[in-house]
Amino acid sequence: MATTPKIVGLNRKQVAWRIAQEIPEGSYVNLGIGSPEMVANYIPDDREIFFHSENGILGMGPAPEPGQEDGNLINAGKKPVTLLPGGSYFNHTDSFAMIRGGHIDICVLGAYQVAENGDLANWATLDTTKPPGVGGAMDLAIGAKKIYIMMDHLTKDGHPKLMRNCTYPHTGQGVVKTIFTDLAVIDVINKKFIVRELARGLSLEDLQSKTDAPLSLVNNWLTISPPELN
Amino acid sequence: MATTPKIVGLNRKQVAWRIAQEIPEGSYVNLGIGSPEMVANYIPDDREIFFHSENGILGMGPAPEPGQEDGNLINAGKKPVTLLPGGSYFNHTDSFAMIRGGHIDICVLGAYQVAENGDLANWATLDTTKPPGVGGAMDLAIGAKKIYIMMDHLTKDGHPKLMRNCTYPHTGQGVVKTIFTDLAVIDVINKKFIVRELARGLSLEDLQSKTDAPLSLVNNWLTISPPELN
Amino acid sequence: MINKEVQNITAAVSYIDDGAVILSGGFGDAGAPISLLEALTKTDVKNLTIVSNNAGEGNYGLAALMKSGKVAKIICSYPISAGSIIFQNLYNNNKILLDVVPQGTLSERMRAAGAGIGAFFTPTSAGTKLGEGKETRIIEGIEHVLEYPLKGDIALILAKKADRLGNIIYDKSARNFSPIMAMAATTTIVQVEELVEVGEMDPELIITPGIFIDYIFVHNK
Amino acid sequence: MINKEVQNITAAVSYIDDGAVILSGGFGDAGAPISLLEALTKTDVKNLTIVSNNAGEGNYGLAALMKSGKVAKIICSYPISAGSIIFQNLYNNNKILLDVVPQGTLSERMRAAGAGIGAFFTPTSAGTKLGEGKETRIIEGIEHVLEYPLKGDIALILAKKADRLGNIIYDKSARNFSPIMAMAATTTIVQVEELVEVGEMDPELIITPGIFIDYIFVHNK
Repeated sequence: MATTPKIVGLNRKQVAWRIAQEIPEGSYVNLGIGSPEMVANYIPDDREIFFHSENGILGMGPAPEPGQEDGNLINAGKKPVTLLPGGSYFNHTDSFAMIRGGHIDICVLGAYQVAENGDLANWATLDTTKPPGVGGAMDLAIGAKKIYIMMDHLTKDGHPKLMRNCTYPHTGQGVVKTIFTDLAVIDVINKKFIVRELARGLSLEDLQSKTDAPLSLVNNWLTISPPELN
Repeated sequence: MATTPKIVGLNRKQVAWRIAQEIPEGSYVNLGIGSPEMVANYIPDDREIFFHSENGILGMGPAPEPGQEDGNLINAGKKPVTLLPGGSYFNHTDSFAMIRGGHIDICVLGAYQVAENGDLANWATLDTTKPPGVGGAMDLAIGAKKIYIMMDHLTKDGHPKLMRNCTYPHTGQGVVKTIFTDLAVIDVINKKFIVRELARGLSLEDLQSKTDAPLSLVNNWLTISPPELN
Repeated sequence: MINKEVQNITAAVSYIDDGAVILSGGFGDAGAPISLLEALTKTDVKNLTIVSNNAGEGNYGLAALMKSGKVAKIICSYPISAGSIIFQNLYNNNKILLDVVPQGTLSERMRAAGAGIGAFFTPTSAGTKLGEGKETRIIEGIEHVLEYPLKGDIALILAKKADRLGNIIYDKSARNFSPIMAMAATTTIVQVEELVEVGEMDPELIITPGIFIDYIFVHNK
Repeated sequence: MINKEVQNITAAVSYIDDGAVILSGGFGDAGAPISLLEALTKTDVKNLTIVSNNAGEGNYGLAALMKSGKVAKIICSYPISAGSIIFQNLYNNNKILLDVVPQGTLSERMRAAGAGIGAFFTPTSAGTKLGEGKETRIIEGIEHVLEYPLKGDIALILAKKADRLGNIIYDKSARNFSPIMAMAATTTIVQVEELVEVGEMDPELIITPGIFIDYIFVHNK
């Protein structure tokens, strides 16, 4: 029998699903490279959402059918994508004007760490033997109206990622709005972590034991109830 | 018999002709509102020149045939123009990026006064009863690679316009390269007026008597020999 | 389904409040949202600040709005066109405030607002009356002045075609300030000649993507 | 008659000198001027600085140029793509200098160079390692860093079509940095798939006007 140590947690697809539910119709959304890209798969069919890619696309669609890939139509992760009707192309400077100028409603990013004051660390580790690389992370962090974080609650080694202070290099200061993990949905409000949803069967005490910074639970907290997704 | 007081001078069309001869093939040129617009009429037929208009046109052509005017295709003076094959449209910010960024080879402007250090006064008089208005003059003055001035040598009242110091408000500092008047062609070199061409029959002494700042004449100076243009 | 079209011009201008800073498109008449400006004239809003290249001409559009007494201040580059009689009368009678900004700086300040740039150094106006009182700095041997973003509450612009998502294209030199104003305002209202189906415009040709457009008023409906 | 087309690729890269700062277009492979970069590999120039979003992949294009030892420094936002093996080997052996700049700042610094902006304040990187040592200022309550223009001696870019005047259009997201690099370099060399007649391109669709283009190399001739 295959085992998974987190018996109550959401899998990666379920976290993506949960984030997708949070995105209102008409939003202009940037999805960070990697797991955040999965959010696009779970937008409810009746919602019109516009995906932005920092390399100059608005109205980005899903991956093309095999054989239909176009090397000139790629996303920020350099993977082939499509353009939906009503989509458009523009240059990189205009694309980052959209980002820095506060025109992107929501950006979903991965993170190494988030601090209770909203500081984000997602671009560099403490390993200085490798060359650094930041891409568009710092621009997205300070530019989008709302920064949503999609991440595991703990590191693979079992260390907390929701911190009193980030020990990894900052991407941006005080920028995170909400964190979606396999265990909870947590808002950053007035420099505090406020839990508003918990995975089924999880107590705040359980969650606190996996979190470096203090947590508060809202009175009307909910249980996350994702569909089965495998 | 009609009389003209300046018997040796060039008329306005001849000054425009003289400036046109100074513009090499392939140049990107902005012509200021008013008399400088006439320069376009005298570009030699075998020279390909690209006219820029600050309201977002490159490759501007002459006025349309009567009845062919299009209110959405106008020059900086808000007069109907045409677009030549190979021309293009762009927004105002991109247009001024071309100007401020030093991409325009030559800009021909009118002037109230030019000082021997190259200071230009062409946007405001000393009359403070009227509202001020600058348009694109200051951007053009500091942005174009070469600023050519097209003006009468004297004011209508007979006062000099080539000055030791401008008494009118500055448009830009040290920006003028060459002045083309009805009487002479004068370069600004190392903060001095250096005459390189004179109207037929005019002496440097004659010209100096109509000029506030000191003039020098180059050894190999020429007589301006425009065609008859009426 | 997203649909940014408003049903009539009264609705289009209903988003404008007292004291609003309005970025008004156009270079002279080319690109000026005449109908929107005139509809605004018929509302009760007051104390507006207008940002536009010119100060209106004749008795229509921006000039009509100024004549209605709703404009407290205008920020522009060139208010002294021969036809700007209404503005000039108001100015001479101290009925309107004027802030003259060089055309490229006007445009760049709006771009900075739209692009999230906090301030920028430009050589334009350094050493002139229009640069007086501004912070200056010598960069690469050239004097620059520090300029700040010019943000609008509302942009009123004119375009040729839109789709319901707010993607728009312009006609020839009527493009001028509009793409930048659309970026620089919190709310952008566009007056267009024609509404087309989504996907009908070439994605390479869309000049202002829908992200910058909030409401569409189709004029010739 | 103006004709910016060069007759062969050797001529195209002959304008590049030792020590040149080269703005190299593309985001990954999309928009990368692979042939121009490889032609440059065969010349004798040395001590180049490359400005590009990435640091090359595999053994071709920018990676090949770096492998040839001609690149002393790279200024980029993301040199750690999985395929950037050649760069990473050079970096680990201290054979190349690296300056990492946030992607939006990289692009905006080139735009500033092209647009004659002396410097600008941006919130990007404020309070981070990449903002360390930079002049900062609080504007509207937000910390900004001061960034300076990034100008190129040469831009090498890829496009879809050009005419002899240098008007160019791009293909889809391969547009990315190229229009900005064309503005920001003293000399811009474009590699295109197709040369078309003057007037064949829709003037509303021309993305980079010929004013920013110096030499055209038609690749599939």
